[in-house]
Amino acid sequence: LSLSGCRGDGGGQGGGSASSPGITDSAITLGITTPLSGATAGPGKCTVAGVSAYFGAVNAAGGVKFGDGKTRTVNIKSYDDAYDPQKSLANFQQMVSDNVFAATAGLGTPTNRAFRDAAISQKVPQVLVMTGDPLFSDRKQSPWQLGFVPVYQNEGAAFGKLLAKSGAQHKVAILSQNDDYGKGYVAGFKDSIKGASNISVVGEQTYEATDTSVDAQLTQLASSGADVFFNAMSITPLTIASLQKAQQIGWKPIWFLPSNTSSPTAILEPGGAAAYPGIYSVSFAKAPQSPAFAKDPDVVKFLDELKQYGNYPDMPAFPHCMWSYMVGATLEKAFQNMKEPTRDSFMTALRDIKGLKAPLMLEGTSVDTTVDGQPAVSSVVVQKYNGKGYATAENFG
Amino acid sequence: MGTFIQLVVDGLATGSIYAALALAIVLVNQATGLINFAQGGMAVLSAYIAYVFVQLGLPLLLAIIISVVLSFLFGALVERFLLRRFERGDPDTAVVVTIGLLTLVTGISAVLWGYNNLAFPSLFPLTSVEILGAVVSVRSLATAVTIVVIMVVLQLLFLRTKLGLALRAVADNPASAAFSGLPVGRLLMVGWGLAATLGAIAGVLVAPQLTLTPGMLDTALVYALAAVILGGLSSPIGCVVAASAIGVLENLVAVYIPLIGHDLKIAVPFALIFVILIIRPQGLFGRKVVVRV
Amino acid sequence: MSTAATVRRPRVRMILTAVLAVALIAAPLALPAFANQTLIRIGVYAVAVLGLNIVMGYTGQVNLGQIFFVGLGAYVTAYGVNHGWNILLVFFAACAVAGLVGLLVALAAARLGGLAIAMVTIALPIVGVPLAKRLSDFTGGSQGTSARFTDAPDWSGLDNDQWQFYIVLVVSAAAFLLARSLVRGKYGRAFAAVRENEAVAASMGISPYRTKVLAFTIASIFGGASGFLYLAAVQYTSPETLSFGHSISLLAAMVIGGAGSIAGSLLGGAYYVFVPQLTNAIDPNLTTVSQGAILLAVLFLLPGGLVSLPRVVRRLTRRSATRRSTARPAAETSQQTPPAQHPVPDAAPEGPEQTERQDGP
Amino acid sequence: MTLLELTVVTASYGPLQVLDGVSLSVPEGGSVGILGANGAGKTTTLRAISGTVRTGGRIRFDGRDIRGLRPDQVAALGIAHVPEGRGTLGQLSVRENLLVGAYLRKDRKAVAGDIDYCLDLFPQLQDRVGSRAAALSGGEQQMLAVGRAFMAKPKLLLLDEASLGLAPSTAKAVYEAIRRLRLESGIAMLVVEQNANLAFSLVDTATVLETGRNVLTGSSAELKGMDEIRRAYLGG
Amino acid sequence: MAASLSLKDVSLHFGGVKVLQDVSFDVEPGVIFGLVGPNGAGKTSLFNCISGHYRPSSGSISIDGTEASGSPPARLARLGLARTFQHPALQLNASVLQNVLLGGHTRLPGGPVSWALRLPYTARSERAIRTEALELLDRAGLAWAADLPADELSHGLHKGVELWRALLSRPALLLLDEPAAGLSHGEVEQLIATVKRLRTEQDITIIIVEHHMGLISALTDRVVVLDHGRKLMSGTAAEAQSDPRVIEAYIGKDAADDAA
Ligand SMILES: Nc1ncnc2c1ncn2[C@@H]1O[C@H](COP(=O)(O)OP(=O)(O)OP(=O)(O)O)[C@@H](O)[C@H]1O
Ligand SMILES: Nc1ncnc2c1ncn2[C@@H]1O[C@H](COP(=O)(O)OP(=O)(O)OP(=O)(O)O)[C@@H](O)[C@H]1O
Ligand SMILES: [Mg+2]
Ligand SMILES: [Mg+2]
Repeated sequence: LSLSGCRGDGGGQGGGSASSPGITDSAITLGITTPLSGATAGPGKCTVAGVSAYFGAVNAAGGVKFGDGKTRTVNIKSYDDAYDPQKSLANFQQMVSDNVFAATAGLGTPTNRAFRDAAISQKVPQVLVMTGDPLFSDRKQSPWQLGFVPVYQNEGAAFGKLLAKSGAQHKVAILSQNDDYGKGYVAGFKDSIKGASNISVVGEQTYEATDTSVDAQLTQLASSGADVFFNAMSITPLTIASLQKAQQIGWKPIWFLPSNTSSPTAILEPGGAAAYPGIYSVSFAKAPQSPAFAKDPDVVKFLDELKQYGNYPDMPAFPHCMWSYMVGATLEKAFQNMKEPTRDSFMTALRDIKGLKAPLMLEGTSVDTTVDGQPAVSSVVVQKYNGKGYATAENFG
Repeated sequence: MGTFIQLVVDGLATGSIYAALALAIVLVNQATGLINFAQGGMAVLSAYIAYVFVQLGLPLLLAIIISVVLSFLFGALVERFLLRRFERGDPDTAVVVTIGLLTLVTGISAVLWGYNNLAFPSLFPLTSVEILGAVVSVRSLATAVTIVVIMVVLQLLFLRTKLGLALRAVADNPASAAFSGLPVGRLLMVGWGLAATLGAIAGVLVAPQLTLTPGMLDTALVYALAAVILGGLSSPIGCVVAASAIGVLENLVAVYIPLIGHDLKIAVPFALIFVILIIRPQGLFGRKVVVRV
Repeated sequence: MSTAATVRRPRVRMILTAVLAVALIAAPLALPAFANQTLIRIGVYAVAVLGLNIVMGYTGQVNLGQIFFVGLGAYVTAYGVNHGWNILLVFFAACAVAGLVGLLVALAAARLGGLAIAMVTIALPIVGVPLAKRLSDFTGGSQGTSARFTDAPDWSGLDNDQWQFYIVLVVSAAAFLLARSLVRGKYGRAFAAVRENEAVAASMGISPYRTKVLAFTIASIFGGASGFLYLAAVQYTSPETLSFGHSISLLAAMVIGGAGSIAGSLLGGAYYVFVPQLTNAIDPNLTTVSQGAILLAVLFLLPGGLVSLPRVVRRLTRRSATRRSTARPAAETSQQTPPAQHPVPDAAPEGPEQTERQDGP
Repeated sequence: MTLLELTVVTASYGPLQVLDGVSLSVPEGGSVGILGANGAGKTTTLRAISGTVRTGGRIRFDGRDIRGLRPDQVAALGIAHVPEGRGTLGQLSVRENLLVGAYLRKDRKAVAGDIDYCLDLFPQLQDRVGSRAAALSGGEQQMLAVGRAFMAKPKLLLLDEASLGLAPSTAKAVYEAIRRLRLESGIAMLVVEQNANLAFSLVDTATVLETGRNVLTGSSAELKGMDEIRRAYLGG
Repeated sequence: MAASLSLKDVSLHFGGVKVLQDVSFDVEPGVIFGLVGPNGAGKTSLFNCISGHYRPSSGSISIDGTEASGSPPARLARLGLARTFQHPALQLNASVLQNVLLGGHTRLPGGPVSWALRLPYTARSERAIRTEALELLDRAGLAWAADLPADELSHGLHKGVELWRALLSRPALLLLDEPAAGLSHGEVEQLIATVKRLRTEQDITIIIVEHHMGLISALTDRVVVLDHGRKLMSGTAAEAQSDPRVIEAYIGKDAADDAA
C-alpha cells in the first residue's frame, strides 16, 4: 500500500540528470543558516556578509559562467539559527522547501551537525561551513559536506610546531574555551609538542564562552610561572580583558592567540598588547585592520564590496567576514567547473579544486579540496604582532 | 597566599558588576513588586546612548548624564505604556512581558549598533594599585566604591524618605494606597524611571570592561538575580553583600576545589542560594514577608 | 442552560474530537514535508510546555529549568539508541531518568518558596551545559551526539517525516490526554489550591510540599518525553539544546499559549516553533526585534494568552449585549436561605429590571 | 449644603451591572447609612464614589462632578475610604501605614500628633507600631485601616463595615470616636454597617439597598420603627 | 465520629510577642464550643495551632487523645479537621463549585496515576462528590452561584462558601473563625439555624470564634474567654457575659443590648 502516493512531493527530482532544485538557467540559490542573533551573532553576521559581498559583486558584473555554459546569478538566502541546533535543522528543512541548491558558510559546530544527517539523506550539499570540526571533512562519513576553515587542531599544531622548533626551554600555560573549539586547539597544540623535551605545560585552565571574567584563571596561571601563554579564546571582550589583566598582575608571557581573536585594532590595541614580549597568531587571511594591508588591492576591493553588497559598513571585527568572502570565491570556482546543473555535479566540481588562491589569502596558503580528511583550507601561517599589524613568523622568539 | 588574596580581590571586582545590576532589580522590585528581566537590556541600551553622545564629541561625564536622564524617561514610559497593562494581572505574565521587553530592547540595540564589540571609555583609569599584595585596577576600585554609594542612597531612599515609603506602599497594595491619595500610576512610573536610571549607571560602569554588545549583561543578569534572591529582595545592602560573596566564592571554589573547576563554578551561587535559603528563606538581609491567611 | 444545549454539547464535542483525530491522522499524508516537519517540532515543544504548564501554570511554581529535562531526555534517548536498546525501553528510560532527576531536584527545591525555586531551577540548565560537556562519555561532549531511529521502515511505505509525525502524534496525544484528565479532577484542584494559597490548601488536606514535588516530577517526565521526541525529530543533541535561554523561551511560550490551560500548551508549542520561522521570513537580520515585538504585541492584545482569543473575540462582538441576562433573583440575594428551605429557581423572572442607562467611562 | 450627591448611579463589574440606579445625598457634616443584604450593592456604592468601579449616572462632591476620577484623585478631594476587608498595607509597619494615610498632608507636626491620637484610640496597636500590618490580628488590622483613614483628615469618610471583626467594646469605642470626630471637626460620613445598632447610633438617615437599587430611605428613627427593618437588621 | 480536643498549657511566641500563654481547656465530642475575647487576644492564633498552621512554642494539643501539635495541617485535615478563615480565602477566579469541591479532596480516593488514567472509580467518586457539593450549595440557596467565579460574590457570601467548603470534607472537628462577620442580623439568624441543624444531622464537634455575642449565646454549650493570650475564664455563654472581668475586658460596660 503506497500511502505516500497521494502527497504532493516537491523535491522529487533530486537525483536524475534533470537540474536539481534551486538552480535554473539563469540563477542559483544558496542558503546560509547561521547565528544572526544572540551571543555568536557577531561572527555569524560576517558569514552572510562575506558571501553576499562576493556574489553581489559577481552578479553585478553579470554573474557566474557555469561549467554547463550558462551564466547564472547567485542568490543568497540567509536564516537565523541563533546557534540553536534545533533551529538550524528547521532552517535546513525550510531551505529544502524554499528550493535552495546548497547550504553553505554557516557558522557553528552543533548547528551544522544538527542537519548533517538530513543533508546527507536528502542529498543536499552542506559545504564550506565555518566549523573546524574534522567530521565535515571526512569524505566517507560526510559525502555531502565539506568544511572550510582549518580544523582547530591545525591551528594549534602550527603554533606548537614553531614553539618546539625554537629549541629553547619554555613553560606553557593554557587557557581554553570549554567546547570543541578550545579542545581542538589544545589537542593540536599538545600533539605537536609531544616529542619536544624543551616544552612543558605547567598550567591548564578552561573558561565558558558565557563567562564575564577570566581573572581567576589568569591569576592561577600566572602563579605557574609560565613564559608562554597559549590562550585558545574566541570571545573578544574576554581576550581584551585578559591582555589587560595579565599585565596588571605582572605576568608578561609570550602569547598565542587563535585566528578568531587576533584583530590588531579591535583586540590587541585596546588590550595593550605592546607590553608583551610577543604575540603570535595563526591566519590564512589578510587582516584588513593591519596597516600592512591597508592598500592591498584585495583588501580595498573586499572592504568596498562588503559595504556595498554585504550590508556591512564597519571594519570587520571578526575574520569570518574574510573567510566567507573566500568561500564565495571557492564556490565560484566550483560553479565554473560543474558540468551539469545538479548537486552531484556540483559536489564533484567542488572536490576538485587545488591551489586556488582566493582573494585575501595570505602568502603560503591556498584552497585545496582534494585531500580527504582536510577542509578546503588546511594551511595556516604563524604570524607575529609587530605593534601595528602582523608579519609572518618563520621562527619563534 | 598572594594568589588567594588576588582571587578574593578579583572576585570582589567581578561581584561589583553583578551588584550594579542587582541594585536596579531590587529597586524595581521594591517599587513595583516585579522582577524585571529586561533590566540588563535596558542598561545596555543606556550605555549605547551614552556611547553615541561620546561619539558625537561630548565629554564622557556629560554623555553619561544625558543617558541617565533619557533612561529615566524611557523607564517611566515603559511602565506607563507597557507594564501598566499587566501590573494587576498574573505576575507570570508580567515577567514574560519583561522578557519580551528584553528581547525587543536587545534587538533594537543590535539593529542600531550591530553585534560587534564597541570599546566604551571609562571614567576611571585602568592603572592599578596594590592592596595587601594583590593588584587591583583603579577602575574596579572606583566601580566598587560607586556601587557602595548607590547602595547607601537606595537604602536611605527606601527607609528614610516619603517617596520611598510611597513607592513601597504602592508595590504592596496599589488599590489600598490609592485610597490614601497616592498617585499610583505616577509612582510606578517614578519607580521604573529610577530603576532605569540605576541601570544606566550600572551599564556605563561595566561597559568599559565587558565592551559594548547587545548581550553584554545577559550572563551578569543571571548572577544579579542570584545575588538579589540570596541577599534578600528588599535589601540593597543584602544584594551587594551577596554579589560580592558570589564573586569571591566562585573564584575560590574554582581554583581550590579542582573537582568543580572553572567550568562548574557557576553552580556556586545556586548552591549558596539553596543552602542559605533553606535556613533563611528571606535571604541574607531580607525581611521576611509576613503572610497570614 | 437549556436541556437541548446540555444534550447537544457532548455530542458536538465527540464529533469534533473524531474529526480532529481523523484530520491529524490524514494530515501527514497530504501535507508537504516541511509542514509535517513543522508540526513535528510543534509536538515536541508542546509536550515540554505542557509539563511546564502543570508545574507553573497550574501549581504556580516558577520553573526556569524545563529545558534541562528536555535535554536530559534527549541525551538518554541518544544513549539508548546508540547502545541498541529497544525503542520502547528508550522511551521509558527517557521519561524515567528525567522524572527521577526531577523528583530529586523537587524534593530539595520544593522546600524553598517562590523566587528561590526559580533560581534553583534556573541552575539546572546553567549547570547542565558545562556538565554535559564534562560527561562526554555519555553525551559526546560539546560536539554532541547523533542518533537515528526514526527513519521510516520500508514496510510502511512512508517518508521519514510522515513516520516521525506519527511517532510524535502518538506520544504527544497520550501526554495531552493524560494531562487533561489529571488537571480536571482532584489533582487539578489541588494544584490550583497550592498555587493560590498554601495555607488554605493544607487545611483542605493537600500537602503543599508533596503537591509541588508531584507537579514538578510530572513536569520533568513530560520534559523527558519531549526530549525523546526532540531526538526523534532532530536526531541530534548537544549542550546547546539545554541552554537556559531556551528555558526562558519555553516559559514565554507557556504564558503566551495560556498559563493553566491544556490547549494553551499546544498553542505555546506552536508559538515556540512558528515565531522563529516567521521572523526569519520577515528578515533574518531582525529576528530579535521582531520576536520581542511579536511577544509584546500578543500579550498586549491577549494578556490571557492565545487561548483566550475566542473569549476576547466573543466579548468584542457581543459588546452591546453585555448585560447579564439572568440577574440574580432578589429573593436569593436578600437572604442566605437556610439549608432547610428550598432553593429559589434560577433566573427568576421577577429579577430587577435593567436600566438602559449604562454609560460608564 | 449637600456635600455628596449620587443621582441614579449605576455600576458594573465587566459586563455585569450591579448598581441599578442608586441615589442618595450626604449633607455637609451629615452622616448617612446604607443597609442591605449580602450582595445588595453597598460596597459597590462606596466603590462607585471612590472610583474603583465603572459607573454611570451622576456623582457630585463638593460642587464637582467626580464620576470617572481615579481613586487617588478622589482621595485628594478629601474623601477617605475604609475599604471592606483588608485595607492595610501588609508589608509596611503600623506606623508606616499611618504615615501613608497622611500622604497628602503637608502639616508634618500635626501628623505626628495625629499618629499619637490614633494609637490612643486603639491601644492594642500601641505596642505593635513597629510590626508589619500583615502580622496583626484581624481586628487589629481593621483598627489600622480605620486609623489610616483618620490620618487623612478627610471631609467625607466612607466606612465599609468598619466594625468588622472588632470586639464589642472596641467596636463601640471606634464608633464613639467616629461620632466625636464628627462633632469636633464636622466630617461627613457614609456608613455601611451590618451591625444596625451601631449604625443607628451614628447615622441621621439611612437608605436600604436591594439588588442594586434604593428601596427605602428615611431617618434613623423612622427606619427603626419599621417591622421589616427590625426583623432583618435589628432582631426581635 | 465527633472528635474531642484537649489543650494543655499551650503557649505561642513570635519573637518577643507572647501570643498565647499556658492555655488549657478540653472540648467534649459533639459540643459546640465558643472562643471569645478582645482583638488580638490570640483566638485565631489558637485556631492556627490546633489546625497545625502554627507550631506552639510549648504545650500539647491532642485530638481524640492523640497528640496533634507538630503535625502538618494537611495531615490533620486528613484526620478530620476542617476550618474556615477569618479573612475568607477562596480561589477568586475559580467557580464557587470548584471552591467547594476543594473541601472534598480528602474524600476522593486514588493517586495521580489513577486520575490521569481516569480509572472508573475516580470518575465515579468525582461525580458523587460533585453531586454532594451541588446539593450543599442548593440547600444553602447558593445554587445560582455554583458556576460563577468566586470574586463575583459579595464579601458576605464568601463566608458562606468557606463554610460549605469545610463541610464537604465531613469533618469530625470544625473550627469556624468569625463566621458571622459581615452578616446582617437576619443572616446571622439563618447561620445559627444552619449550625444547629448541622449538629443534629452530623456527629461533629464545632469550635466557633465570634464577636457576635448573640450567636455565641444561641449556639454554644461552653465558652472560653481569652485575653492577652491567657484564659480569662470558662463556662457557659451566659456566665461569661455576666462575668465582670469579661465585661471589663471584652464586652464593654453598657454594651449588652448592642451586642445582641
Ligand atoms: N469583583 C466583582 N466582580 C463581579 N461581580 C461582583 C464583584 N464584586 C461584587 N460583585 C457583585 O456585585 C453585587 C454587589 O456586591 P457588593 O459587594 O456591593 O455587595 P454588598 O452589599 O457590599 O454585600 P456584602 O454585605 O456581602 O458585603 C453582588 O451581586 C456581587 O456578586
Ligand atoms: N505570624 C505572626 N507574626 C507576628 N505576630 C503574630 C502572628 N500571628 C499572630 N500574631 C500576633 O498575635 C496576636 C494575636 O493574634 P490573633 O490573630 O490570634 O488574634 P485574635 O484573637 O484572633 O484577634 P481578632 O479578634 O482581632 O481576630 C496579635 O497581636 C498578632 O499580631
Ligand atoms: Mg460589602
Ligand atoms: Mg482572629
